[in-house]
Amino acid sequence: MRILFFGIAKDIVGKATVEFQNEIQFPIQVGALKAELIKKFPALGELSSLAIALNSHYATDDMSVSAQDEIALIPPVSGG
Amino acid sequence: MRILFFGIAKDIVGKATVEFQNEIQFPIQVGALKAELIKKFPALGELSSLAIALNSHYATDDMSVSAQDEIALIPPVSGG
Amino acid sequence: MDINIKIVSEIDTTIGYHYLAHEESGGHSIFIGSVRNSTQNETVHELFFEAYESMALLEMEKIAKEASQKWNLQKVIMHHAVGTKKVKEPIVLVGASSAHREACFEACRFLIDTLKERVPIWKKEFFENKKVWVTPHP
Amino acid sequence: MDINIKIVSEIDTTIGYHYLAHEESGGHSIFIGSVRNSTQNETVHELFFEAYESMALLEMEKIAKEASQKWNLQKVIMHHAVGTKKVKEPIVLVGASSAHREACFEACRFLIDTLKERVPIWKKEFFENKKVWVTPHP
Repeated sequence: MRILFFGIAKDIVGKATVEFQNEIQFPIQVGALKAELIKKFPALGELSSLAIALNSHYATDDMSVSAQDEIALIPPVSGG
Repeated sequence: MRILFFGIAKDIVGKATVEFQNEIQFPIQVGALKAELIKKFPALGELSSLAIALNSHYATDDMSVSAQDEIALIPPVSGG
Repeated sequence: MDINIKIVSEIDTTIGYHYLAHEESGGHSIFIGSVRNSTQNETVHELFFEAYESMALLEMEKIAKEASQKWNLQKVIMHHAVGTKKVKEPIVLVGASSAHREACFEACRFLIDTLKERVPIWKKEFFENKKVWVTPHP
Repeated sequence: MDINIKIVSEIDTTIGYHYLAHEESGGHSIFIGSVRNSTQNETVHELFFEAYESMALLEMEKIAKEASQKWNLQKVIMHHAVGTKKVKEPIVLVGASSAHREACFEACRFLIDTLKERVPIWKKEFFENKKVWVTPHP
């Protein structure tokens, strides 16, 4: 499955979209997915906040992610 | 001397400008002038507020008005 | 600080940002007041505004200067219309620009609140069967 | 309530009142944010904005609806720019209209405050010798 990265998270990961094949087992809870991503890219863990968007909505840690969902990593926002 | 009237004060007095010749003795204090005008046009006394402008600035009751000053009667404002 | 103050027959609602923009300003707060179709449940057809113009301009200038003493502002705009205004027509436009948004929001609110308290402009409301000068009670 | 939400390459700063006007509205509060020439005493050359567009539009819609539950509003507008923006160029325009001014002022402030907290848009600052993603600390 594909994860979208934006802003500083894109710089940390080095690209806007990463395909995860066998590294992550789906379904997975949002909290566990975040932990996996931080393990893989430790600099993500240093951000003041890190949220996951599930199909364009903020997700809570206990939500379940399937391989068909659109997932995005949301570093601290700074619009406006 | 001439006094300018606006809004509801103009309706009460019946015109926008009134010339006062011998009815009012100058110099006069603002408070006394207001009292004279209310005596002449009692409906002015029923307004929720009544201010005097002396040369386009709000005047306090203890200021002195001479016959050369531009005087305006300011009923409750309602701009905006 | 730059101040732009006018009594006009037609408010141009499009110019607020153009006037307020400044290289040190990140925030611009604009308030526009207009004629609405009712007041206290009565249908309003139109409003008529009369100003003691020389004094209204001076008083708006005092208010703009007071705002610039209270907040760090780059620019202030205050325009008020006179004459007959129909429903949806703009009556007043005020605004302020500042580095951060707190100051411009607070200043903009102060500008319109204080204008309504002090600037010598009077509004007559035209209803179906009557017309009255608005004389707010304190 | 009518809501007008857009992600655009250029903010049109002139349309706020035109969109917000409504026959029941007497008050219209508009906020425009723009690029200023410095941040924390460093000279800023330009900003770059990136959005997660599908989500940003949904999140702005949620914020507009929350505002309409908190206050009695006729219309809400929220436009945000993406791409490169130079000093004095507008970045964001939000606004609300209501019968009386209290509601539109409070709603407008809520719109911009909440947009900055939640809408997935990211800003990169370009200084003389470096460029950094702005990552606000809580």
